[in-house]
Amino acid sequence: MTLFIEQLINGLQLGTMLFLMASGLTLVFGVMGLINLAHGSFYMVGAYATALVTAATGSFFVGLVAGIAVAAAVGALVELIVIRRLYHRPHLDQVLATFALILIFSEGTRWVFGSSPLWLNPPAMLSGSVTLPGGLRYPIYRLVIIAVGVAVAVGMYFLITRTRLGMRIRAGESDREMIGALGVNIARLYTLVFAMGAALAGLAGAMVGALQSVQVGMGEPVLILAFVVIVIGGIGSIKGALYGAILVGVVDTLGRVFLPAFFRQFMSPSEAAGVGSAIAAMLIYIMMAAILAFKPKGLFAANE
Amino acid sequence: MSDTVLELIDLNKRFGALQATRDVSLNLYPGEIHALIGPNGAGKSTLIGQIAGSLKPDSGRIVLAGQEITSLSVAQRARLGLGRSFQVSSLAEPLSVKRNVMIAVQALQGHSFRFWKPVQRDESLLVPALEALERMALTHRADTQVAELSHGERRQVEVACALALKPRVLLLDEPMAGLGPEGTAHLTELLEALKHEVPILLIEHDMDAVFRLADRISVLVAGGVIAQGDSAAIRANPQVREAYLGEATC
Amino acid sequence: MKRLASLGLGLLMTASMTAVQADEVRIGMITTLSGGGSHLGVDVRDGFMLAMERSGRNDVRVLIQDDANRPDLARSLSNEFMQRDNVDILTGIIWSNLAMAVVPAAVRQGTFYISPNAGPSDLAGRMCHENYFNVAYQNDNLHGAMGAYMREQGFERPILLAPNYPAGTDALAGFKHLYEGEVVDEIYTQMGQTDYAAEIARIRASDADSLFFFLPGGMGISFMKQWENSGVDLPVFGAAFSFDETIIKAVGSAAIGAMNTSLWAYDLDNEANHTFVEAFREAYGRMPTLYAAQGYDTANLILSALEKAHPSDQDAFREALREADFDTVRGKFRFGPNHHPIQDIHVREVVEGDDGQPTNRLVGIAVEDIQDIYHEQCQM
Amino acid sequence: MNKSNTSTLAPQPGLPTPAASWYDRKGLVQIGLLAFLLLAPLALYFLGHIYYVNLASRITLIAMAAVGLNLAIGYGGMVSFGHAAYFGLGGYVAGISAYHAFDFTPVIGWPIAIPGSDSMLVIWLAAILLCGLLALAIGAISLRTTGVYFIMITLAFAQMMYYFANSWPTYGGEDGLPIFLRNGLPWVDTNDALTFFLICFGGLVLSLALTSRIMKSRFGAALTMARLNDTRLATAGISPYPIRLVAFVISAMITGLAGALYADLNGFVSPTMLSWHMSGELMVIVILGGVGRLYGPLAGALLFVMMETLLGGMTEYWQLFLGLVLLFVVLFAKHGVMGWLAGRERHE
Repeated sequence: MTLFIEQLINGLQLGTMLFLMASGLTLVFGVMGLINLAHGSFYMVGAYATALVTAATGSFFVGLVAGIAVAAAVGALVELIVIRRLYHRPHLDQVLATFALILIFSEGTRWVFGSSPLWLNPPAMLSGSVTLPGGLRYPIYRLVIIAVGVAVAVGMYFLITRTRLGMRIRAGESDREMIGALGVNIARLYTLVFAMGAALAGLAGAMVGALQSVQVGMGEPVLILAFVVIVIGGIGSIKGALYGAILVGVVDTLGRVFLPAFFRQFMSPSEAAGVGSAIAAMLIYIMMAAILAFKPKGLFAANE
Repeated sequence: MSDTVLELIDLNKRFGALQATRDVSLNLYPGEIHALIGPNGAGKSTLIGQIAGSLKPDSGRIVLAGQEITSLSVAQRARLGLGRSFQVSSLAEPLSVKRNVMIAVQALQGHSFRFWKPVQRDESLLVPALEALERMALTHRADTQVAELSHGERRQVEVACALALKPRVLLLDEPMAGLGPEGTAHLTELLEALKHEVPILLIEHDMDAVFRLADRISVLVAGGVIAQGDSAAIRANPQVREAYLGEATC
Repeated sequence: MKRLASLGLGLLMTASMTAVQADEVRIGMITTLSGGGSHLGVDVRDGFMLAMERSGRNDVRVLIQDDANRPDLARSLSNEFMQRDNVDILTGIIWSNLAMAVVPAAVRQGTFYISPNAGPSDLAGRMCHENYFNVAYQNDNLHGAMGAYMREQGFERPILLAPNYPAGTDALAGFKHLYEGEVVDEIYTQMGQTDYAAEIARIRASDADSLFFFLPGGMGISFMKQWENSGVDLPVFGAAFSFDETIIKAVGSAAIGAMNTSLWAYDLDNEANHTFVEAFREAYGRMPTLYAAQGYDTANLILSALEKAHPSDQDAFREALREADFDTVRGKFRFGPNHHPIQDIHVREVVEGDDGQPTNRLVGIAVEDIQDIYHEQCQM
Repeated sequence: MNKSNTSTLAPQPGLPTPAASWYDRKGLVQIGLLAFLLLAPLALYFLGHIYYVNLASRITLIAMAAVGLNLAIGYGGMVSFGHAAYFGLGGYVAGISAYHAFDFTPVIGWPIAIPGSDSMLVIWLAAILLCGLLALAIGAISLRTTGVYFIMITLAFAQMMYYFANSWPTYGGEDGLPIFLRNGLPWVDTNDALTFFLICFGGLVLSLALTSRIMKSRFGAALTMARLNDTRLATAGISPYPIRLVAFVISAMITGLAGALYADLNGFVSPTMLSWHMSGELMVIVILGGVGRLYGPLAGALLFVMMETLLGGMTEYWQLFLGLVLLFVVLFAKHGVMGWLAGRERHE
């Protein structure tokens, strides 16, 4: 039972991390109608900046702030140079252009920083594990990731419902022409929203980079997962991104753990492990296909 | 009942708290033009959506020529003889006028799973399409790209597309909008002649045209039909005057 | 580094233009220089080119191309080398799946293939070929040796972890073959997985007394970092693939204490190795890795055979390769009947180095003269 | 949409529009592309450069796969991000069939024994049929969605195939499956590079002709209308869904056949053929060449593979430059290579 709860927390943690990625992606789509495959690149940029600054200053927190700032700045720059030319283009052009951006970012990073992974560890005060009520030992850093994810979710809720910027974002989601008529500087709003999405991805990359390896191409698997999340949740919906992320995180984690155990009931352990993990790998895609088959616009479709 | 072509029975449709259609019953007889009027936001578009099949009513039934069509798709209804035009043009802009009409002819002739014979040389598609255009006096525009047409011309092409289907019922959504006086006069004349072939359910803003053309008029306010009758009766109806004509005489 | 890279580049540019000298030897290197896992390819290339440069021979041309870790591209490049550039020898491939795409066809067409890294079981067994030589290892060598070592050290309940793909299942099969005992559990992860919380929880919940894992590249880095923070306290064992100098620098302190099997260590005490490590550090300004050592040995094997015969005399050249008459950085080296090495596998421990960074230290020998189990299936 | 050159050139109403003549600019570009693809390898073959013949086969097959995808994306407006599924399935049909023919074991032992085959004709038929079936199943579900959802659900299905192939050990998993002897055809030697190239070239020409013919037919008219305005189509009484589904299936069949040939060209099939990078690459080629242009995939494949080969030979950071070129094309050459070479497409 504790094992099950621990795995549930693991799923939750994976989910909150995915939410950081997915919320930016879905925001950019909701407000600007843009499919951004290069979102994973900001994740990588955030992780690299954090690793480099942490190595230079010795402080993870300084590195983290730098990582977010650099990701936001790179995001704004990319928006100004490339992305804003794509808003009125078909999705197909957006996919190709941002696919090209992935190549440019990945290979550019490798050119500058080499092929070897960089070193980045969680700060000493956040490493190790604690005992939770019920006798469960759990890594502190992962709890911190959950906390950050929850904080971002709450922050976004307030931003969107209670602030001027949020009002404009909502206006932008429901009617792109209208906010222009309201006298809002759309170009600036778009740059801001895009940079915000990039910053969130950078935050995710930095947080996760300390737990995984900081290397070229680290954003790609997360990107695909984040897309699965926003499609399941309903593209453009922050709420959908939150629920989708947690659903994907939990289903993926539990599938990986319990499917092999399930197949062991009627197969040899080696075979069960193989078949179980093969199906576990396909599980979230199966789930996504099933959800879209019944709800073609995702669970929480925002108005298109 | 026996000679109604189109019949709506107690239609209801709700969007959240908004009752967009409330107990609407209507019918259309052969040889008549039945006009549907109402102020903006009265629920006309929602009602048309339900008749054409893009929206499903929450309750109620729709019967076309004796056959219940309530749960059929847009395409199935079209095949059963429901022709319609749109308020906002729904033509394929990059294609020629001719090609837009030919699709309707193609549909009428049966299935589209013919992969080999080029449509360009297919007289059986071309001739009826040109006939439909001729009725709308648009023959000279047959090879023009739709994108180059004026608003009024597009409306006319829409009607031509609907005619090419050889429909049992025509559902025309504001066909006069955007037409100049000359165009309006021409279309009015045309509909006058057409109604003997195909009964028409006309949704229209142009009150003059409505009062001149319509055999019967239904007035829709806040989702419900508040009055029904001929021009004179509607003009005289105090409820209608108050709810509608009083504020928006044109 | 730059100099050698541009050397390779220059060679490549001129290759198609210059007329072929009668006795010039052409070597085509297809390796992974971009995309995932490119640091392995870079190391193999650098080790290989170091040996070439030190040999001072100017009648050997090395053409280098990047396969971007894609089998179809590797296959196309091998055609380019064989059909356009008329290379005598192919080498360089890092990954088993790319080797499977390139090698069987290449050797059948009469080109020699000398593997500096990948050693899939099929190429050692039923698909072995007289023109195929592997200088590195058969994929199971290191895992099997660790199985034997852990048995010998008295571990009784190991739990195993590997990605669910052929090299992963082979790794665990190789381990179990020489471990010869019951294992608590086998856990398969997804290829390219980055989060291991679920797997670590399962390991914690088991009653294992030790962990053996095979997670190459970034997967290993992620796993080790998360392992350290999990508070699970089991001794960790693995193969050198997860513990090369580049990777443990990225892992940091989390790697300290892990034991791993390797066919080479930079502190292996022999003349050739001292020379190699010195020369490599001087040329590239970084510590050589296992892959660099393999690249270096591969080049030296080829050079030693070239002393005796030209590859156009296929039988003589093949015989010269078989003799493996070169100064290996491993101390000793010979080929088995299937042209795969029979070699000692060493055990290294990750310790804190003088600069505070983790580094590998040689502990001892896990298995002497290990030979893969597939040679019995090989009919040449 | 563009308001160029249509009405002034239009013939009298009532008369059929003459087919685009081969000697106008577009026709010349198309003939030129095909001729280059055919004649360059022929010449090089007789000069003894086998490599370039194989390179031409590669270009041809990738172009053919993209012709299939173009039918879905360009003509049908269905932006599939999962066509690698069919490309890879076609490849695996060739690989698995050859594997069993080599081993003399049945592909399926139960309920009826199906033996392997090393005949290309059998393999092509099987690849086309199986890809059609797969596309029928995937399309039936995916076409319920639109827009980004469609892009992502097709990706999801391709990912399922990818992970399945990656972890299913029987046919090599991630290591892939070698084809030792290239599959054969009666009377010709498929191992000869030129013969094989000519087979591929024939496949490409056939798929181009098929696409062109289909798009001029009633079905093509309906598909075009489904892309441009599906409300119009439905209002006319034709359901867009079955039209799209059939087009999707045909598209997958063409891509699948290209995949089967591609596996034979490489003598190898692996899950990389099913990966999302492959889907992306095919999409890139379609867009690069010009979406919805008949010869766009050919132009795109020529440019893409040549860039890959040339840049790859020059620098290990070639993907960076590839990215820059792609970005440039999207931003500044909106209608792709064909739009640039042959002018904009016009509808009659």
